[in-house]
Amino acid sequence: MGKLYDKLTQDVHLQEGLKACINCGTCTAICPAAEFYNYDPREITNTIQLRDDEKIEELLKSDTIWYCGECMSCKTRCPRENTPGQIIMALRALSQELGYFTESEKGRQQLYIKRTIGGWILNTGYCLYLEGVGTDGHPEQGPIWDWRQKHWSDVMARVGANYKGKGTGVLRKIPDEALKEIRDIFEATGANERFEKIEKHSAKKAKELGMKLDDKNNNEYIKHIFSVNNNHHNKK
Amino acid sequence: MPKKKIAVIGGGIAGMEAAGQLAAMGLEVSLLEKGNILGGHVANWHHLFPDGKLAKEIIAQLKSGVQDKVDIHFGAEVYKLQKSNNYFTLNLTDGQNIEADAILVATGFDLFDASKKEEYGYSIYDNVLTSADLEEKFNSGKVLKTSNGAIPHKIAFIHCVGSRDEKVGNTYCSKVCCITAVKQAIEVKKIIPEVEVYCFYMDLRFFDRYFEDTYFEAQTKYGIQFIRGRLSEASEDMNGAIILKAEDTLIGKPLKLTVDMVVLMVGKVSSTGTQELSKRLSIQLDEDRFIKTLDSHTLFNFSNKEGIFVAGTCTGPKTITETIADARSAAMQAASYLRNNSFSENNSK
Amino acid sequence: MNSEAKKTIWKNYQKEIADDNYFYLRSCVRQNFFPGAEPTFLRIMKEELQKDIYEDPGHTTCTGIGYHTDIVPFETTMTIVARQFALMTSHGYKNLVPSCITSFGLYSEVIDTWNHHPEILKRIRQNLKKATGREFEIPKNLAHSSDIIYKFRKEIAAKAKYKLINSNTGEPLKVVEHIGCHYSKMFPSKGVGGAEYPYVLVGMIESWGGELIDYPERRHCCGFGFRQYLVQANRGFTFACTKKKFESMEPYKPDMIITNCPGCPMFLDKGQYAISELEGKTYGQDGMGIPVFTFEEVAGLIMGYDPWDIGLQVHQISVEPLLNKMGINYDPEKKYLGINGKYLGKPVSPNVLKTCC
Amino acid sequence: MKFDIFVIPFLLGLNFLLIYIIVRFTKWILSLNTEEKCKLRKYIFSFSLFKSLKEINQEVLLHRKIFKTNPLLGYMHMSLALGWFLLILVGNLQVKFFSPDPFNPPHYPIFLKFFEPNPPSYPFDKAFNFIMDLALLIVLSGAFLAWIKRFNSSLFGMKHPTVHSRGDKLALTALWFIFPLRLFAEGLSAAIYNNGSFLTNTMGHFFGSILPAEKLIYPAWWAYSLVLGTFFLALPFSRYMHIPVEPLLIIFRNAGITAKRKISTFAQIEINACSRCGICIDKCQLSSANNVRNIQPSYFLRNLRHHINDFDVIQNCLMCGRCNAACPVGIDSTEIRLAKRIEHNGYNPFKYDYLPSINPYRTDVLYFAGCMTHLTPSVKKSMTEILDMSGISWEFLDKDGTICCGRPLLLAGQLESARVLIDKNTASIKASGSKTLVTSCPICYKAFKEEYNLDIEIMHHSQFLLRLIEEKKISLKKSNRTVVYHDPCELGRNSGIFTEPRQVINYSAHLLKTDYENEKGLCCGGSLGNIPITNFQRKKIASEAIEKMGISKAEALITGCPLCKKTFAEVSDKPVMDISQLVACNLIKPKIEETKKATKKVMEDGAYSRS
Amino acid sequence: MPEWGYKININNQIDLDFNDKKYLQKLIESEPSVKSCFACGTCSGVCSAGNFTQLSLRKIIALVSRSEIQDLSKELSKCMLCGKCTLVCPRGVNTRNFILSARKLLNDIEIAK
Repeated sequence: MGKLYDKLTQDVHLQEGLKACINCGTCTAICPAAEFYNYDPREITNTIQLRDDEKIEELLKSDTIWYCGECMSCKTRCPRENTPGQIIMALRALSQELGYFTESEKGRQQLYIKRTIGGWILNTGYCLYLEGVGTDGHPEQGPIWDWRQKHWSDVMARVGANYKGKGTGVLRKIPDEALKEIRDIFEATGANERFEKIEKHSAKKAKELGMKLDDKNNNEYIKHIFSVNNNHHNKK
Repeated sequence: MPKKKIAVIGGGIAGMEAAGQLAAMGLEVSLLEKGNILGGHVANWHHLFPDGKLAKEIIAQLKSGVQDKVDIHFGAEVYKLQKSNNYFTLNLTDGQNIEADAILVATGFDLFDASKKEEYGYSIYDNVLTSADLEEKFNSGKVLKTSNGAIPHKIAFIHCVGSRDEKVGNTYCSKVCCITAVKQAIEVKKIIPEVEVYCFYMDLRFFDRYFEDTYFEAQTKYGIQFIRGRLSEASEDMNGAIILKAEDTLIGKPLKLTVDMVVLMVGKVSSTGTQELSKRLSIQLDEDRFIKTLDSHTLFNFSNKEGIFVAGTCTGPKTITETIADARSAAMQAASYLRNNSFSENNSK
Repeated sequence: MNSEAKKTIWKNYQKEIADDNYFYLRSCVRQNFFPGAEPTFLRIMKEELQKDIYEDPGHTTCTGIGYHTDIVPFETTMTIVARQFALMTSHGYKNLVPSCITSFGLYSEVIDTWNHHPEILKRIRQNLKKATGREFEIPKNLAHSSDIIYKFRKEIAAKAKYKLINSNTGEPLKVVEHIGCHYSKMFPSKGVGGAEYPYVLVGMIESWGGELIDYPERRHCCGFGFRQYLVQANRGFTFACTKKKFESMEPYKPDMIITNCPGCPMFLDKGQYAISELEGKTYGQDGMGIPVFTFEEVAGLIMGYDPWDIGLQVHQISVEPLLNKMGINYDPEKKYLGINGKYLGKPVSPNVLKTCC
Repeated sequence: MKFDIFVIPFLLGLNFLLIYIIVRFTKWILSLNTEEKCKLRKYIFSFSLFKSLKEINQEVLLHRKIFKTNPLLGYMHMSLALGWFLLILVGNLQVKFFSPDPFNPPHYPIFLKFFEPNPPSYPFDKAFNFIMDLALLIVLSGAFLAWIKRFNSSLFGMKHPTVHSRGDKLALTALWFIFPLRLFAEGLSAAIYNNGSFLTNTMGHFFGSILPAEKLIYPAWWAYSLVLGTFFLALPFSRYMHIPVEPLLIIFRNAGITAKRKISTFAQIEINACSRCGICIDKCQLSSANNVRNIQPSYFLRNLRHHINDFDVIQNCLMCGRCNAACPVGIDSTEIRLAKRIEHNGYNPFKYDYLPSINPYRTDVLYFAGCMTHLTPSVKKSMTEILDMSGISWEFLDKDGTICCGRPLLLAGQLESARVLIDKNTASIKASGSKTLVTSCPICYKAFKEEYNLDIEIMHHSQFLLRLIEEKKISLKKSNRTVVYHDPCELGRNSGIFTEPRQVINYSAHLLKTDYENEKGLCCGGSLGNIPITNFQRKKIASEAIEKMGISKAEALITGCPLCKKTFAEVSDKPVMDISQLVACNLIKPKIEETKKATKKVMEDGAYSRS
Repeated sequence: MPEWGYKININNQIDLDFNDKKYLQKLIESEPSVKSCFACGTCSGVCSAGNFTQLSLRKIIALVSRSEIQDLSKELSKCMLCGKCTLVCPRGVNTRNFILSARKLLNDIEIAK
């Protein structure tokens, strides 16, 4: 019984996600992350169940907790109604809370996600807002995406979207009062606080690594966390 | 003094044994079986663990105990019970009424309906069987073949199907599946020596005498592979082979295996018969839907209702040996009760 | 495989779906990647089925992607969800219809959490009140937009101009369905047909004349995995998943893939391109891909809507071969036109993957 | 005239043999490395050479060692060797006496009775004839015994004699017939010319009375020459090669040449020096307890001599050294086995880079429990208790886990890998700056002694306990418990420590004698030397040993090896104790508060924690 | 064409359909007792090397019996062959001979490469 474990138990995700694991492995068996990363949700669940703070801290600072894709396939199969995917959410929350996420390559990526997804949510009311997001960072979007980016509004109009328009419709402009409500909620319910933590700890880590980091997204640190891969994450 | 009467409900091995014993103790016994044969599930089994004895031999043995000594009613289901001062009247569906000073319930278990584990594809994938289906094949005496008539090269046995699983509402262990799996695996190996056999288990529970030896033999003599991981998903490929996904928890990696045949070791659940009867006799069930006994150490043959005794798997999963022993002790308890032995009163208080 | 037995399972998972008066919530992903899909859905709902389906300009993202990339706390997400509910309530609606599977799963999860923890529900009500002054009711009926189409699949079939049938041979088209993980894996009872053999798309395929293809990796995730795709360094995971699915379905030679999640069709579509570029492998006929559709697009197609009106030109995998198979008459020339016939020019063709025209 | 055609077979054989031996020996001598060569040179020109000659006389002619273990067998070997030697020696002398010319062909003395049937009388002729007959009688008695032994070896106390190859059988048969034929030929000659002494005459007249002597005599000489020739021809390819090689072996050995870790020239000589007498087979517990009879030196060395690399034979040996102790030729076959294992298993060494460098506190006495001791906490516990009680400054080197001493790897042939561990341990031992290293495990002890070069005192705990007792650091009360002591192979036979443990025991209990003391000590079966041996076979060896040692008379079995203790404990119905346990439970404890102090330190060391 | 910056991940899964069982067969021939391992982990618990590094014979045996021999030689090279595991194995598996045979086999495979 340890402090970190107690912190975890306060998270509703853990309460919902961890009943009692019998180490049967049904979760790992169908876990996409277990297939393509050195990852074993059963082991993680068991580690938490053992309440070993040392191991938990190790986890919070490791790449391991960032492999999960949160597809929640594990929930379907568990004979004990655990959800490793939710346990992971609790771990990730705590890792960001304590700033441990910057200790691992995969964890550091949170800053990039916060800046993109987080930024879009607060500024546009959509969690994706892709005009101008080209194939340079997303080659797999392919030639068709280049074509769309080139003719973004035209294509939108052609297929009946109301791009940046008033009223309803696809990718309409979301009214400012709505956006204000969103921001107020973020402020009131701890999202902004988490955002600040992610920024603060990342800045610290960037300094530590001697990398430039500013509030733009084309700086050294952001590029680094976006692309670096030590290739120790899965079988060679 | 007139002969005391007792009605034994259920013609499985527990019912037969109890009825036989009671008759031998000089009581007037009527044995009620809703079907038209005696022997219950054991009648469908071929060889039995741990010594490979033929099931029919056991049934024959038990039959000799009841034949012409007990009044056997086939197709008889109880739909109503009346009790007037320690005297029961059972109304049967076939119109008859049975009168008795005591009742012994031996309504047994049902096999878990494997199609409830949807991800295992029972009844959907042709080459997914249950342990019972496999026994049926053994009994048929035909060669073991896949749905498309080929001799299987790889067979997987899946333990704990419908046992230890909250998703299907059975949190208990069915006790006999581990050893049955190993028994059947060995039998399959004997029929098709070159077949690869895999057992997927969570824990191996070889609690009883000779069980562990059977397991050891399966490993060393028959080269049966044991993989510690619960089957997560089965899917069918184009040729009707079954692709299994489990974790090899001893290694900590997901594992994929394609087999020609899957055998699901279906667990034991409280039989519908037991549950219906419990309503009609207003005897209490426990959370696991098996009949609640007065206590699990000494009074395991007593229902909460005086004069109604319980035996066999209607009070939870048991091996054949345990069932027979349980039936004997139930018969003894019932007999001493009928001799106005105050034993039951004192203890049921 | 015995499909009759599947039907018995489907029977156990018949969820209730409201038959009118829906409050519609859009999907960020769908709007960005398949901008033609939601208009098509609404057109069918309103024009073909004469249903009352309402959209509030003030509704926003559910923060689902933020939530599942763990940058947005559950507390915040629940409150944002509560706000969406509040909008519904304020317009007097009770039946919620999200277009996004992540949202659908999220709403189910939030409601489930509130059922388990009334104290959380209470707190969220306070949060929302404090932050926005709004109040809300929990939806009486929650159905994904694919559930609605499923409910009216027969009506649609009745009005349909085309069928999922090879017009040359008369054979039914071989259709693969892909269900978004968050549709029923978390709460099997919330999805039509449950988690193992979901029926929501199968129902459409059957009643629109297609033949279902079940393949071993049917249940596998498309590979999005939220943070796994969003960050370049992790995308090896994403397309490993996609590849696994295609390798598994390839032998069955499917004609098309139909999906109910907004993200999956993008990954199955672009994924085929990515795999072709990274490993030189393609899965469709003569070097082309297997076309991937959202359920709205398929519904629109069989209703006889113009392929380019419903936005099939934004797919990386060319849809023309399938349109031809189905005998749909369309004008290939119009594919790359903007509004009032303005020609926008052609996209570059990929190095490996064949595209048509 | 001093020639007849029938001597040709003999001459052929003899010359071939001589040439073969000369060539072989020169080859061997040349193949020595420079260091060995100069050793040999120094030795040959030193007085100690006479020691070798004495030994050759004792072992090669008199077969002292065999006599000691088995008089009858000893006599058999001696009679053959000595008798034949005398025949040759005296025969030549005799010739010198009556034939004036200085050079006689080699066959002349052998067939003297053919060439000189009735010689003119010469000095001591009667005496010579008598001695020659006596020698012949001696050899014949040996040959006679050899016949009997072939047909019933158990009369010679040999349960399982070597099963011989064809070559050996041929040579053997030849050998059998040599002397009877000599007797026959000389007898007939005596029958005709009456030129024999007590044996040849009497036998001769008997032959003459039943056989046509004139007709038979010439063929008899032919036969005699033929078998001699055959034997000489067969000798180099048969076990009898040991006759010429053994003297060489003795000289080499005494010159300080060894077979350490490789199949060197010396090893080759040893291989050729094995007479396959089979004494090793009965000594081997794999044979007595498990009926394994294809791996003993007799067969193992034969394989090597015929260049057969049967790896199972090489691996399947307890390395207990009982065969070496019993070998009349003193061959160290375990060393040769080890060399073969290294040949087979000594591939690229492992790094063990995960091992930490342990830096113990500086202390006088460093205690190294060893892997096996960690499996027998009672030993560990007793030692910590005693050492604390003794008040000396000591440190527990491997308290938190042992870096293996390396001997198990060595025994498996992974020499280079063993070196890595050896260096690791050497470093931390040196770091402690201690003067004495004490270990509870004989395996480690042997390793420290032979594989490490630590310039400090290395002791097995039994030795150190004795010192503590004699220096009055600890005092024991003598209990009247009767015990039996088992010599662990690695400690006793293989490291020569026999007395100290017994002395320690005598301080605290009554020691009963067994038939298997010291050199004769039995292996417990737990040996790390045997890799393929099954658990079942180990148990059988252990039970057999327990039975042979006659534990039943005693109250406990005492040993000095945690591995032996553990192995015996599984099969013994009497308690099995390590010597340190015996000491610990007979310690006279100082006053309470001191005890408290001591135990407190132990507690702090956490010595009990893993017990 | 922009740099993609990643390759498609390889599958970590143990693929029993794909794995070559001949090595397993060889090892079983050289030490049959390994078949009776029931993965109790006593060996791993007592392991001298296990004191200092991640080494689990139990897991190694599991890997071998699934024919997962890649980077197994690295694992096996950690063993000091002290033999404690042999002494404690409740199923009497001759662990030392197993390890030695496995090392030999893998060494031969590497040489073959």
